[in-house]
Amino acid sequence: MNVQEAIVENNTITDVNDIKETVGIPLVENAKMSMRDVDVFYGEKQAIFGVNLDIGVNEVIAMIGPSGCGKSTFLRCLNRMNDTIEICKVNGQLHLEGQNIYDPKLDVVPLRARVGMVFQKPNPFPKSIYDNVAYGPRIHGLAARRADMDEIVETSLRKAGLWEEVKDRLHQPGTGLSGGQQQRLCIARTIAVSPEVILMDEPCSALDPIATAKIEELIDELSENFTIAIVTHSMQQAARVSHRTAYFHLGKLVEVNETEKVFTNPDHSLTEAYITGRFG
Amino acid sequence: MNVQEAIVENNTITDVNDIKETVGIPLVENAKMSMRDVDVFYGEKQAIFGVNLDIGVNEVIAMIGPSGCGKSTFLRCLNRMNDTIEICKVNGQLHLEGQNIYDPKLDVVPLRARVGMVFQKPNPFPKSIYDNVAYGPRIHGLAARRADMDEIVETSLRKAGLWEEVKDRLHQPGTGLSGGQQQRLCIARTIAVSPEVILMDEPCSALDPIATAKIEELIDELSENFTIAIVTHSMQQAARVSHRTAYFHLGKLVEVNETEKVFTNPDHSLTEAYITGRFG
Amino acid sequence: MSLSALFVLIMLGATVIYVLGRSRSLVLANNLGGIRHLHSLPLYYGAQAALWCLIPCLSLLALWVAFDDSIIRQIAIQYLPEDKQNLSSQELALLLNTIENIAGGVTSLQASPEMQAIADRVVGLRQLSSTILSAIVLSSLVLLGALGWSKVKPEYRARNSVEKTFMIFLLACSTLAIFTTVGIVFSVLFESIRFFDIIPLTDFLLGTQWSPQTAIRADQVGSSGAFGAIPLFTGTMLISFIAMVIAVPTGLMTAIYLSEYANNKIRAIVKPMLEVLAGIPTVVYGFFAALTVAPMIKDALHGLELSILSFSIGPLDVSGESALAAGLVMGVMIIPFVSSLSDDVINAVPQSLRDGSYGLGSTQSETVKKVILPAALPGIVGAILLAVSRAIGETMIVVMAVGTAARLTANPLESVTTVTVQMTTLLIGDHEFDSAKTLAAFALGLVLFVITLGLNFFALRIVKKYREQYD
Amino acid sequence: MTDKKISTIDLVNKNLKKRYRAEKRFQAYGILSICFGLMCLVFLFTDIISKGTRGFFYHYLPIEIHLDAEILGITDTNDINQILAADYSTLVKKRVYEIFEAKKRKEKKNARKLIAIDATGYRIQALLKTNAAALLGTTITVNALVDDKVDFYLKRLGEKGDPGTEYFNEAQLLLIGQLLEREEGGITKSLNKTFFTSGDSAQSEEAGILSAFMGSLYLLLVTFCLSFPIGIATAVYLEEYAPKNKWTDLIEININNLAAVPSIIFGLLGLAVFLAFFGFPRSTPLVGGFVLTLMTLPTIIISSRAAIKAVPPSIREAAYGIGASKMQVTIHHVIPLAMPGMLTGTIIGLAQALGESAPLLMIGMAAFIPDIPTSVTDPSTVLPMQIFQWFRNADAGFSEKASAAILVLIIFLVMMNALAVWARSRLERRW
Amino acid sequence: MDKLNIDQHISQQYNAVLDDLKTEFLEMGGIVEQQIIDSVKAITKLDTELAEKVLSIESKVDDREMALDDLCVQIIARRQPTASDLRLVMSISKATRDLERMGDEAKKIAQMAILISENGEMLDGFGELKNLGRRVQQVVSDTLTAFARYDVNTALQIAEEDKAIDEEYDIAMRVLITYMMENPRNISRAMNITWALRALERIGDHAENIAEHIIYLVKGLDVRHKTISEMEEEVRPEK
Amino acid sequence: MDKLNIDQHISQQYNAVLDDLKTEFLEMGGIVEQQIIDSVKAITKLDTELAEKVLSIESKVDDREMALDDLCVQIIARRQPTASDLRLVMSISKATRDLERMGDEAKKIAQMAILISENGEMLDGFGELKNLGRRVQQVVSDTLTAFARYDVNTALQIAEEDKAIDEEYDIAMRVLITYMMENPRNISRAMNITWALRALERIGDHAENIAEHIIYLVKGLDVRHKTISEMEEEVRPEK
Ligand SMILES: Nc1ncnc2c1ncn2[C@@H]1O[C@H](COP(=O)(O)OP(=O)(O)OP(=O)(O)O)[C@@H](O)[C@H]1O
Ligand SMILES: Nc1ncnc2c1ncn2[C@@H]1O[C@H](COP(=O)(O)OP(=O)(O)OP(=O)(O)O)[C@@H](O)[C@H]1O
Ligand SMILES: [Mg+2]
Ligand SMILES: [Mg+2]
Ligand SMILES: O=P([O-])([O-])[O-]
Repeated sequence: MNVQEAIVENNTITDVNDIKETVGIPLVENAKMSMRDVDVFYGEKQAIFGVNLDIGVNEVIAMIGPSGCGKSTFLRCLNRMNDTIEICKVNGQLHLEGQNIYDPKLDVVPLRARVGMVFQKPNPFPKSIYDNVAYGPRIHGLAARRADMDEIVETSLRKAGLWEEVKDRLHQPGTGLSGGQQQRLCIARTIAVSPEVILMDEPCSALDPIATAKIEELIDELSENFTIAIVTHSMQQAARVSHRTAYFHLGKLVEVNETEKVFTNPDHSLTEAYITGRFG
Repeated sequence: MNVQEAIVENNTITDVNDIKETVGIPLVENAKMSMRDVDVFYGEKQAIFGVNLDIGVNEVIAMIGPSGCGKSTFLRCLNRMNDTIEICKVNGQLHLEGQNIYDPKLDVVPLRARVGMVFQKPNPFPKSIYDNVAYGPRIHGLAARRADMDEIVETSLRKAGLWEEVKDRLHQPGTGLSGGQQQRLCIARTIAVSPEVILMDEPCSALDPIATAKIEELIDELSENFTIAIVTHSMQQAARVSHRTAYFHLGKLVEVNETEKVFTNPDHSLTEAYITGRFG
Repeated sequence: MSLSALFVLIMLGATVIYVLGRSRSLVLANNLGGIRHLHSLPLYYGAQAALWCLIPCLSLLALWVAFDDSIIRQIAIQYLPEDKQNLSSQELALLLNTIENIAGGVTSLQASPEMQAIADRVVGLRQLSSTILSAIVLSSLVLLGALGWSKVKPEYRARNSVEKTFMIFLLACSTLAIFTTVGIVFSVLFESIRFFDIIPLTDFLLGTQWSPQTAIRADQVGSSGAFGAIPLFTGTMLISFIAMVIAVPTGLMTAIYLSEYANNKIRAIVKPMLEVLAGIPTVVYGFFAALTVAPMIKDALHGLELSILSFSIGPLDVSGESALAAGLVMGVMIIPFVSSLSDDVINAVPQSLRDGSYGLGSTQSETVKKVILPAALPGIVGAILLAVSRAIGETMIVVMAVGTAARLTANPLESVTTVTVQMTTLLIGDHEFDSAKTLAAFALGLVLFVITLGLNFFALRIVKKYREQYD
Repeated sequence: MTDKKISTIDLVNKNLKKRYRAEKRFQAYGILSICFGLMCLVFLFTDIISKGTRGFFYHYLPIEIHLDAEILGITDTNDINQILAADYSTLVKKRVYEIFEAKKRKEKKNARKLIAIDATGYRIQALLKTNAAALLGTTITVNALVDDKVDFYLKRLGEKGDPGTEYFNEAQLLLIGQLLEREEGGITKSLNKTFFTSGDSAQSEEAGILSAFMGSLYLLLVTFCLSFPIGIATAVYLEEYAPKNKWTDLIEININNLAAVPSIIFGLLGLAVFLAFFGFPRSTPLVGGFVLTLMTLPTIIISSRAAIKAVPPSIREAAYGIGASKMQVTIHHVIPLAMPGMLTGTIIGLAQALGESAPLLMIGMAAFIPDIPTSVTDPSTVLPMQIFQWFRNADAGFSEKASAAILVLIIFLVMMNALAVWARSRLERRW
Repeated sequence: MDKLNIDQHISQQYNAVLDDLKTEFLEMGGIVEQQIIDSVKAITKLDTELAEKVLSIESKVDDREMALDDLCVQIIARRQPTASDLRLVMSISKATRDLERMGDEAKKIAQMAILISENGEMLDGFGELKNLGRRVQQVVSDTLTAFARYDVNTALQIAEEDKAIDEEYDIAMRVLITYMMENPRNISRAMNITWALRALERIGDHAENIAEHIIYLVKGLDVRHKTISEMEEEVRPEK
Repeated sequence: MDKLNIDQHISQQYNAVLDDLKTEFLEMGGIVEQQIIDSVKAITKLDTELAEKVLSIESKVDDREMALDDLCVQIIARRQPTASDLRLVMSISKATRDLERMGDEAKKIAQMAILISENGEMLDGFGELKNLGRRVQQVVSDTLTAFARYDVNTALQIAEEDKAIDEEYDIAMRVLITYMMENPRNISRAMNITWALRALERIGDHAENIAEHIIYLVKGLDVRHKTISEMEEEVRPEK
């Protein structure tokens, strides 16, 4: 008998259709965002099936799962970035501090100011470093005077751990930075509008290990002030940075648990199979 | 005192300029390829400094190191792919079974048939799966008749562990496969000309963990018949697949050792710092 | 044998040699135990053998055709009587032409017997030449083919030599662009220099009077009028300006709307429809401008009293060949240049930048104005500069819709003339290559060339400087 | 931190209205622009079509005419020279006078002005050329062409301001009126076949586009055969082979620059190089093709280069990695993958060449050439040139022909594009 | 991914290496078990030859221990095991130590056997020694089987059995002390038996440790320093 | 990357967590050390109160052991440590067990102290116990310092010292057996002292184990089951 078999003896769900409910602790008290019965469709095709999840205040939650399981789709629901895809349709209750995100009357512009996003590939605007960071505050009219803007830019860059590296060349193009610095610039840009939640979709997949380590370090620091949801393909990364880990499988949320628990003793056999590299 | 400090007490080389010689076991008996005093220049800029390295028969050697340290450059010397970059100049002795690769009289075409290459992003030709695999044998005239070609295609796909998945759709485009399948197709295409050495430059960096695991498994199997040199950014991957690991740093080959040794007790403090995530 | 027949024969011969070379290599391969024992694929052996005879034969043919006429002419001159051999070169040319005509069988000419005799001998020479050519070419075809075939050996590096030939062919093609530029420069330069010998450069560039047709100063030798080019350039600029005023905002906004706002269906319909505007020949636009737009403008505006506040400038005087009509139509023609090129560059702006902007909570127009346009700016500037040089160089619209009266004015309702109009009017039908009038066209051509060169140089610099900022 | 957050959102909300108004305005500009462009297109096309279709038709007056050998002066029906030189106009004139019952000099003159005498004569000549022996001496019915002014007038009957009336005097208008009222054998309007089957002519009634059409065809053929291979070869050399040095920079700058050189300057080049220096025959599609080749090459080269650049380097690397040689990589992978883009460039270039006229003016393709060319070395004209010529002709009939020729040209263009788009879609592959 | 092949890693090599690890561990267990059987036999039958054999095997066990530890470190460094894989590696890394200590104790028993047999004569207390030896042998054998089968229930029984062994040891000790008091001249030899008894008791303790590792491995629960009832509660919460 | 900042991970949290691990380990070491000191004092001074204190602390040590083990597993699962980091984690994971066992032995000594004091009277052999106690205390303290400082030289000395302790233990045992033969009535109490001596010896052994882990941690060499001279040779090959 294999150790796996021994472990799954009482837990024989291996067919994803049998997954009825998320195991572990999907719901928390003191939730910043809470999602209930979320379904997402691309045209006819359903990509997310009845997901229930809370994200706590100042928590880092990692989402992992095989390719195409719907991690990005779910993440992009949280600030309605899915609106840009025409055929995408979202059902269910998604709340940010009690306010329904998908309320048709709700305006996405302030929503996205509250729930910022960082993307897979660093995408600084082809402007100066300063202007990159100042872009958000400028469009939202957050700084009345030049001095205010300077301050916002500096604090944002500081929080993103980039200030020391760029303070002497704020007016050089942001695209001239290295990949890792660019990604930190994008994070600074997001922080600059002081969002409450930051969504990150595989923020390190385009970076080398050293730059990745720096971003991970940054996520750690940011979690003091921000709520962070991060999608990652690297299980090791999820293990390193997150407080809780959510495992998606074919559009369903199979398990959410404390990260330590997920990586040492997950509750669901599918999670176990994925993180130990037993899929195939 | 830190454990690191204790360890490096007698080994105080932290400045890369002091690196004179590769530590560990860069040279082996029974070498398939052997490189001596290899320098590579991009125009004025030197990218590789006096590298000495042997690659043994049917060995998997992994090359790791920080971004820009010259891993790819060195790898691409081994089948003269660097010829396509005009400003690139290679000095030193590079031998494949005693034959000088950089002999000006040597024809690169048969060389590249002997030393095949697999790239970072899966790059199947926009042709059918069959034609993708058959392309190499065709240009090298390896199959006299159609039946021979069929056989080559089948065995190559089998060796690449792709046959079962594609045997019913050999004449559909190779670009319609998933990322991981595409990469295995590229490997099959390389195997089809029955090279002796396969070079892989970050072959899994565009793939998800499951596809990556399959490629790693494949590398394992291939190492029975082929000599493999693999560049990877993932230290874990290097740890998993390779027999020996070479650590490059700013163009110098700092350490080559049995993989087990490198990842549990490397000889050089720079290697130690890199693999334990202490750079910054 | 006629030239074309010879050509076809050479081609056939080369094909045969290709097949022979290829099969020989296959036979060799079979003896050795497989193609892999050959240095190259059979295909290359065939190609190599074929090239071996094809290239010399074709060059021989080309050289022969290029030189046999002049050689025969020289010989024909030898046949002429002594006195006629010493004629001036022009008269000699005339005489030779006559002989040619007789030889060619133009019966209407009354040929003197001696001329007839010479003509007969020329005809004889021609036949001889053609026979010799055929003989030489065919024999060398066979010989070289055999040589090429015999070179087919397993260790022969056929692929390498075929590839070398291929590369030389490519290289030769690529130099054509340089020759063209050199050709352009030289074809206008000498005439321009001759022109500037007659009319000083400063007069040409700074003069405000342009009337090449009428003689103003009768005492001036070889010239018939005034050659101050300024009115032409202001006219060109006026029309180009009107065109750009129409085209740039329309084109740009169209591009933005199509790529950022419109859904795919609308885009799929509207874009090609607008591109039709670019495909319509300029004569058509000229026709349209002259016959439809100009009368319309005249009807609509003529006599209209334009009053600004209480200040009236009196009834408008609209010329039938107003700059406005040409400018408008040219503007419409240029819209798709601006829109399509801008659309391409806007589409090339990576989606990730848009995502980045939306992710921060910006509206669509903010994203366009603050992120996409700046990112696409170099491309857009390039597109606009291309459109400008297109407008400056445009000929047919203005030739058809604009007058020839050179006038220094900024009023779009008056008639003006442009550089290109003057060039065509000066050159058409008049082949007197020495008059200042004709030469002036070349001088205008030169200046136009220099201006567009400058513009494009500028555009290239801009595009180069800002290219790859994103990515 | 918390009160700062609150103020952030408040600030965002405060500015929202203003931002949305700007958004609306911006969109409106876009829609307006598109509407303007489309309006222009619609206007242009309705104008061209409304004018052009008229040119395809003509008014005819069917007349019975007795082919009198005597008047014609034909004695031997087998002598082609006699038939060609026969006096058809007298025959036609006579019959016309009879029809209009013109007796007096003035009446005769009025009547003569209403029918295109010479053109009708050519029609009879054409009939006789085929079967002189049988027809001579019989009475046949011929569709006599009305005069082009009459045609102009008739086509615009009922329009505001009665355009065309100014060409005629009272008597003539009366005669036209009579003709129109005739029950049988009155004026008919039908397709103008001559327009498609004959070359240019000094008489607008007889002028056709065939020679220009054939000229354009030959010109395109020459241009395509030269520019396509040379363009691709150049692009391939520059992208795949050329070392990046001063020399290739020079070539690159040259090509980019040539793309924007005014076409008329290419005309000057053709004039100076091909005609004056090499002494090629004037007005031939061959020389025209040379000039247009030079002109379209940059377009083809630039788009081909873009297409080659768009071929992912990974494909090349893959092929090199297996041991393909440079030529194999180029021929097996790069060119096939870049072919759609190359074709696009070629389509655009050839369309430009088809519509181009300015440089051809310079090499004499504007000359009056009624003969239909049969090879690339025959003097000929091309469609746009023909349009330009007719446009410049003061004769009212010509401008109508010009419109019709424009329609033909545009149809030609559209068909060519459709062909190329079809070819391209067959070649297009995704990677 | 239609059908989940849940019991195999994608990497065959990883499978092989984990399998190796387990096999090596069980083999080492086998050697130690034999050592224990032999040493108990040696001391009860005063068979010095057997005792010598036990001693000679000792270094083999030590080598195995080092090899297994090395393997564990390598697996962690090269494979980054998580969840059950990680627990397997960690359990084995710890249980190896227990096996090695069992081997040590067996060695001690063998040494005592030699010492006693040198003195030549049978003593009282051998009955207890035999009994305890049998029980301990049984518990060691059960432990290894439970590990091989990842059998949590047996593991719990082993923990209970160890308590019983401890009690039996106490009784044996008391008997022995009484004997010593009665035969002070034989104290020195009796002490040897004491040490042997003590060694057997330690072997039982180590078996219990391994049983705890089995529970950790299978259930992910750390039940060390818990009473049996606490253990049962944690392992089978539903009951 | 001009200047290598070799002693810090990029991840501050990783640094912190490794630091935590070491600190926790040393703290646990401190507690155990105190236990040992107290228990030796209790048995030599027959101070039952102190002995009770030692017993009461035992569960704290157990908890620490479990916490440390959990931390090690978590670090391996979440941080994938390699090289020196991995060796640190693995050494601590193993050394923790030794500390816990030391604590157990201290507990035993304390229990003996209580038993002996219940019987009320001082015995011979206490001198040996005192001596051994002192030495063992010293060796434990040295071990912890060596660990804190990653001091290989001290680690080697500890290994040597343990051999000396073993010899002293043997002598003490012989003295004790002689005593028992002479005073059979006191056997039961003497046995208690035997156990205490035995416990001290075991503590010394565990200290040596920890010293071996220090060598493994710093040098990456596994020196278990080696003689001192072999060890020295491996660790300082140049000498
Ligand atoms: N724009 C789209 N239109 C249609 N289907 C889509 C679209 N985007 C995603 N999908 C489908 O939705 C499912 C979930 O996709 P999603 O991108 O969320 O996966 P993911 O977990 O982020 O995968 P990956 O790890 O590869 O990024 C997939 O089956 C995918 O094919
Ligand atoms: N084509 C090139 N021209 C000039 N310099 C180059 C070129 N390619 C690489 N280099 C330089 O050579 C050095 C080594 O580059 P190389 O690509 O080999 O690094 P690498 O180790 O593969 O890095 P990565 O992990 O980012 O792939 C770098 O400093 C790089 O900037
Ligand atoms: Mg995704
Ligand atoms: Mg690289
Ligand atoms: O090794 P132990 O002291 O636990 O028997």
